[in-house]
Amino acid sequence: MTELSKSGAAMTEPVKDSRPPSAFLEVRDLKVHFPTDDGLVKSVDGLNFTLEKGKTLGIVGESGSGKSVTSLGIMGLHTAGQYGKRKAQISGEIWLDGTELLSADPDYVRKLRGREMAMIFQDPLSALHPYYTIGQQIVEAYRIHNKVDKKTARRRAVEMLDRVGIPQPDKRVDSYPHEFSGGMRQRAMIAMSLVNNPELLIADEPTTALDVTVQAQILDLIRDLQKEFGSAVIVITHDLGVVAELSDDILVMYGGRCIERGPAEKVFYEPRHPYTWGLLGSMPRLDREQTERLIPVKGSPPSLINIPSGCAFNPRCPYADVPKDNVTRTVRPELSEVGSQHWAACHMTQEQRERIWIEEIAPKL
Amino acid sequence: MITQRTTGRRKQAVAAAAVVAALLSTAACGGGDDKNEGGGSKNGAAGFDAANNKAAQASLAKKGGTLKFAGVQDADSWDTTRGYYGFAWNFMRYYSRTLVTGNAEPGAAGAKLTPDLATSTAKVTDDGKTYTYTLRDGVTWEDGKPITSQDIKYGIERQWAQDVLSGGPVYLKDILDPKGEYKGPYKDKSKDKLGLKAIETPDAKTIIFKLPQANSDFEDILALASSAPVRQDKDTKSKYGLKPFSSGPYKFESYTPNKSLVLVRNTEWKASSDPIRKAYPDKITLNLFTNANDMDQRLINGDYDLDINQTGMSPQGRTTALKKHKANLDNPVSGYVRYAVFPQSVKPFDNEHCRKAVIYGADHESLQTARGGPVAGGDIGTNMLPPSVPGAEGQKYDPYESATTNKNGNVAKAKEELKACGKPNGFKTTIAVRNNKPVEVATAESLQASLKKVGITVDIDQYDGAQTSGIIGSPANVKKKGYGIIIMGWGPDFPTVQGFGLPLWSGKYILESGNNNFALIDDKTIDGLFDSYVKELDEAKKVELSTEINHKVMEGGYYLPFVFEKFVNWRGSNLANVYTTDNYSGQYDFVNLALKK
Amino acid sequence: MTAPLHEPTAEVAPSAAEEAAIAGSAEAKAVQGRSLGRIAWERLKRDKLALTGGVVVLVLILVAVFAPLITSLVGQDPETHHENLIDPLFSTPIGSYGGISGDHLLGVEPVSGRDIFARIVYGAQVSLLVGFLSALVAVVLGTILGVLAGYFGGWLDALISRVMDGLLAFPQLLFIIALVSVMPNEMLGLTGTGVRLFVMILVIGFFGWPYVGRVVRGQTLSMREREYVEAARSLGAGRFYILFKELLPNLVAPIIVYTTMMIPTNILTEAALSFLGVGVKPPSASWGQMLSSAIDYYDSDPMYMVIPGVAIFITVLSFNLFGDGVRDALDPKGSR
Amino acid sequence: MARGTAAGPRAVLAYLIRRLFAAAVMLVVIILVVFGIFFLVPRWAGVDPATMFVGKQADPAAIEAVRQKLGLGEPIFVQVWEFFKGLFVGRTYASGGDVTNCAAPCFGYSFRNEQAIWPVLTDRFPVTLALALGAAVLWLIFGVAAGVLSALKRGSLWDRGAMIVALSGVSLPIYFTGLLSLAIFSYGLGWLDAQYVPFAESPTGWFGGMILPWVTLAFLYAAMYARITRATMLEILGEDYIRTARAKGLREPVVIGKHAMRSTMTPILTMFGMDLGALIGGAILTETTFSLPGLGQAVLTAINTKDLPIILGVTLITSLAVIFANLVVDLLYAVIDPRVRLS
Repeated sequence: MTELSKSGAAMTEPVKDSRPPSAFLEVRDLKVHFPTDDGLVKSVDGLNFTLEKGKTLGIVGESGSGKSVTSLGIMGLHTAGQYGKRKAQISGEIWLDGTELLSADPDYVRKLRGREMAMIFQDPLSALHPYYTIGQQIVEAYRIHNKVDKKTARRRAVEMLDRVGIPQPDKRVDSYPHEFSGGMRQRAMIAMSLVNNPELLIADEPTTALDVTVQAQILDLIRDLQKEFGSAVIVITHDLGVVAELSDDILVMYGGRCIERGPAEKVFYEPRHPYTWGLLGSMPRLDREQTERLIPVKGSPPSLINIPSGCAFNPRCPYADVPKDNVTRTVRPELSEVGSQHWAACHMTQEQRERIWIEEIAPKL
Repeated sequence: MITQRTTGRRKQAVAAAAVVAALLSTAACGGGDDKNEGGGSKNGAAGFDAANNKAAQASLAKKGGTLKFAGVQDADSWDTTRGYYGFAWNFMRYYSRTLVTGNAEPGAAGAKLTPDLATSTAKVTDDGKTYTYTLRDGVTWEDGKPITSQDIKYGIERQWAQDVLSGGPVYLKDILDPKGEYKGPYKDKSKDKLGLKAIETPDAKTIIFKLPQANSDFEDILALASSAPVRQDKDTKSKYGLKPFSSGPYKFESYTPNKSLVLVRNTEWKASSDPIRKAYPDKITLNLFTNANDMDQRLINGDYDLDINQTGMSPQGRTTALKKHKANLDNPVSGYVRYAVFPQSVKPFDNEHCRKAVIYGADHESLQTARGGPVAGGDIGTNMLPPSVPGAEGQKYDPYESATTNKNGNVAKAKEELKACGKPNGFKTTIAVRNNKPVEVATAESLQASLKKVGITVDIDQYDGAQTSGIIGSPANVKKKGYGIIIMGWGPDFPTVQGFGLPLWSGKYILESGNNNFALIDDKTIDGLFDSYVKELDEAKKVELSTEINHKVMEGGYYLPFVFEKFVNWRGSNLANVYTTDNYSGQYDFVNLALKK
Repeated sequence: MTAPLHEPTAEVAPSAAEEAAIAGSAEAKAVQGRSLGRIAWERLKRDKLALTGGVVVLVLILVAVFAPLITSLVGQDPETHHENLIDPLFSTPIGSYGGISGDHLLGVEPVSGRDIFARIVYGAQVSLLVGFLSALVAVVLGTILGVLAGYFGGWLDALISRVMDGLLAFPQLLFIIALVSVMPNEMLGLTGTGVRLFVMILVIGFFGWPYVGRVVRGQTLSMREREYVEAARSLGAGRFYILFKELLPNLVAPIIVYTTMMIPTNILTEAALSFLGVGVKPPSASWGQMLSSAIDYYDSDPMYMVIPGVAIFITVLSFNLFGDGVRDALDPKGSR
Repeated sequence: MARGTAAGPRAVLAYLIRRLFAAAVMLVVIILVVFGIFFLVPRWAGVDPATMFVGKQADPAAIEAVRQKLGLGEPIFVQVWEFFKGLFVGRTYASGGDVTNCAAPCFGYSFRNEQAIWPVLTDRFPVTLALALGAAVLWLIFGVAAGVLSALKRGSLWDRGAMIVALSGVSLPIYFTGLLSLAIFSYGLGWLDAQYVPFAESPTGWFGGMILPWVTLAFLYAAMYARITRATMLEILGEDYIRTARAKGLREPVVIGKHAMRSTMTPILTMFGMDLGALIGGAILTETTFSLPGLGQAVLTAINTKDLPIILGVTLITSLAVIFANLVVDLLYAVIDPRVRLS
């Protein structure tokens, strides 16, 4: 079970707690802001969560909600290789296995990358270097962190390819990415990220670029591998179906913040935020005949430069006028506990939400 | 004979004259490295105009060394039959000899003929129709074989093969075979290929020319390089110019067109057989440049001795040289007249008054400036006979007062002439100018600007300068295009009124293509004067006739002369025995140039 | 050689590193309401260098259009000779810096004494006329042929593509010089400079169209595959309707970018041709021609060389700055 | 982008043959165009092309001889065919008892200079080649280095400075920079000789004379390459696979030097090949400005004197160089980029 931070209120107020946490991964009040010509883009604006080894956290949200930025933040990729341009402003704490990463030596973080923490990207075609063979790329990933000769590394690469289910791995190891099918490419990508047995695996939209049939295979693979390696996994997706398959816990992001989180079954079956309802509503579900379509989330994601005042979701929320005194448009709602290990940030009362869920939303799903 | 330096410049622009005078008088102050210009120090340059019509530092000449020519323009051909550029003729004296040739002496004396291959100048019969020469002993080809009268005849016969050997002068062809009966040596059916009847070679030492009609300039024509001998077994026809077979003191070692030429001593040549050539240097090189500024810079640096083209330095080099190396410069008259000519076929230039309106309307001083000013351009041209031609009067003859009263144009007179022409409000016409001659374009622009003031509007048409003969050389084309004003220049092939003016002013020389009588002058009086001239054997009378022809041409208002051209030529500090010669229109006489001891 | 137009434009625009792209895409989505034109304008407004370039370009256009007025204001014209200002010995202007004075703001030409300021002003006409019109020729040809190739495909595409490849492999400058040098002086009712301008515009434009054609073809090809064109087609819209209503608006951005990038190149080509002596004819003024005749006076009258050289430089630089700005502003990735 | 295995030897051969065929077609078209320009356009303008080839006194016999020698009376296709034959078997020009042989490869014969064109080309080619190669080395090194540095220090003073210099570089006409550099370094300060000296004559003199042309030419291209390298590098740095490389824990120098550079250099090399090819065919403006006796200058002189055979010869050589460069670039591309299939 994922252990979440103690109090909901602590989530939004920066708390400098320099004590190493007990959790394997703990993110405290993470803020990632990008200065641009048009203004400051607040991609992530105060995020907290923890993750234990062997567990899977699903981060869900629309594009632009800050989920990818969060994962890149953990990997330390906002600071690596940024040349001359206006730098991302990152604050907060990221504790991995007892070490705070944001204040750590960048070179130390670099050494963690690929070994302690690895990442699977959305589009394996563009994420793999087109000019190098799959084998070369896996060998490279292995040899950064292991002092072995090329032969050994190559054996390891073949072994990994075999493990992720690529047929004839000893031959395919010399193929170029473009010579692979989409699913095979993603398997190769996974093989590459797992080549050093990382303890934290971040999968950023691992199946979005793939065919539906292949998606399932890849998800199965990730789940199997997680069991095998015992890693902590973060799955980032806009697709609730994916997290439903994989996650122990779910964190829903909107406008750079967490608006609801909790154990997977809670978020799925007792969601307490209108945005989560919208997400659920727009999710195609194979387990039931869909007779009525729930109104999906209308409108477009909020500008991260001018985040709407009050509840960031208010312009799109059908229930924005349920709470009194226009509070949704003036006061930003904080996360509050709505059940065991279950938090949500909404101005509506617990009862209002429960009633709307049961009466209006659930039946249509 | 006229010495051009004493004439003219009487009432020139005060400012201009002052500058020039200052330059001339302070020549000795120029150039830090030129310590002693006047006399002829060993290392120094001889001084401004030191070689103009006089020999500079002749006593310093040494035998040996490499004489280095630079140039931007290669010869049209080094084949004696095909070359037509003056500098090429000048240079050909290194490797070709003729029966007679110009004296190797400065100035006007250089234009006097002296025997070369022949033992003496011609024995001419009284009717002026038979010329007989005897060849010297010991004259040889570069392989040591003697030069024979047959070789000379063959060399001359080559002029008839215009289909193969185009480009050179064809006076002899016209004089010796006016009916065009002979077809040239390459189509000659006779065994020895010497089928031309007008030349007889009774033996290897004697050559007799039999003219159908007398021509008083005949010997001048025989002095042209195109009358040089060519040996039949060495005639490579159209490729002869790549390696001519030498009869002079130097022979071709290597030649790459538009790039370089090297002459080395012809060891078979005997100084005793040659009264003209001193053959000072051991080796003569020519390097061709594409950028005149580069070349001038190299001349100034001393990397080369002189410019083979002898057409004056480019503005940049000229300015540098005038400011810093005056003692290395000469300012000779080139023998060219630069002018505008009015084709009578183009209206309203059929009317004399309209022609004169242009002459009066033109700003002569502006035209002179466009040509480069009084020093680099020349004195304002007042008539059509270049100063080096016997009978010329220079600026003394100024029928339109171009160098005096009207030097900045006379609008009133021009309007008067326009009225007389029936065009009181002016007219429109086109100036044709070669596109590859920036100075000519500049004069066209100047003319355009000054004619605007009298109501004559002109367009400037820059035609392809590489196609002169096809464009302005075709009267039909000139008429079609409406070229009322053509800008050109002309220098004498040989310094007589015939050698200069016949192709320009004679009605017989109006050709369908390759025409040079652009004005289409077909005047019985002028033709009659030319006829008298060629028959006249008395030198003094010839001079008189020359003057008269010039006057007639000027009175017709066919021409607007711009300048009696002058150049600013570079004389390398290493050169000794340098002098200009009228034989080659004010160029340095190449043949006896030497390096300093 | 002139600078070939292998500037990568929209497709290889400088893009930021990943997170800004993510942020940008979010922003782009957030501001979808605004039109591309307005976004581009907003961006352009912030780009000081590009704006400066744009202002200079505007000034140059005004100068060219009002050349007669401007020169008459300073009391000069480009064709009047002032031999009295020329040193007869050296043919160079009297006075320092090429005869710069109150009357002659940029001095006078050697030999003729014509006013350089007036000639520079009139020279702007030639440069801009050739620059713009030849770009127009290239854009019109390139757009038509590019759309035809991309939209209809098949043998037409193959043919047009081969022609484009071929033209790009042609030794262009050589051909332009050769062609201009043999052109007659009179044709189609034009004479002299008119003919030269006409030929230069046509020929420079003709060699420029493949650059536009390639981009337009690619855009058309990809857009043809997009759903909305398919949708429009299924709704029974005629082919021409599809072509003009759907494709062309989407081609506007790359065409604008290419046009702004092509104009300075064309101006350089015109100057080079005039420099080599196959440009406009005297007495018409052209910067390249002035530069070419200035070679003879580089030492005695260096201003004569510097002035037209700087004129070309400023003009081309301004167009380039402005073009870069326009390209960045229209860059769909929206990151600068 | 086709999926499939990298080119096998057979595929390469087939590709080569196809490309060579296309090149031949291209050359034929170019020859036709040149013939058209110099024979049809003047005729249209009312000028007899034969008169272009004769000198001061245009004797009708001389004009006729030129017409015969050049075969100007023949239909243009016959002329083109004769020209082609000459390329492979040599050619003989005959008129009026004068016979001129032009050995294969006969690129024509200049009757103005009485020279076969091929020796002119082979004589001029080394100069142009030296100019192009020397400048190419300079601009590739400096242009790419400046571009990469600018990309890595994006927005910095260096970046802004370098890009302003680069933009100025592409905005300056090469003959202007050439003239300025000549005026300053050669004529003014006297540091460098402005004159071309053949290598055989004096290697140091040759080198000294080439420095200014090299630097001037390289400056223009370095400016172009810096801009393009910077843009490409920035684009590549935004690629997902660069992020992947970092995510692996690679050191930044390796990320840039290996992963980013490899991708950046691919389009740069393509361009490089084309530019080099075009320059080898004759850098007209540079050669004119610096009076280098290369192909470009030869052709400009020939254009001014209407010496068609030289124009034709140089144009052909130029086109050949460009086409060959294209071919090499395409083949190289296939080697560098495994995604490219030769088709």
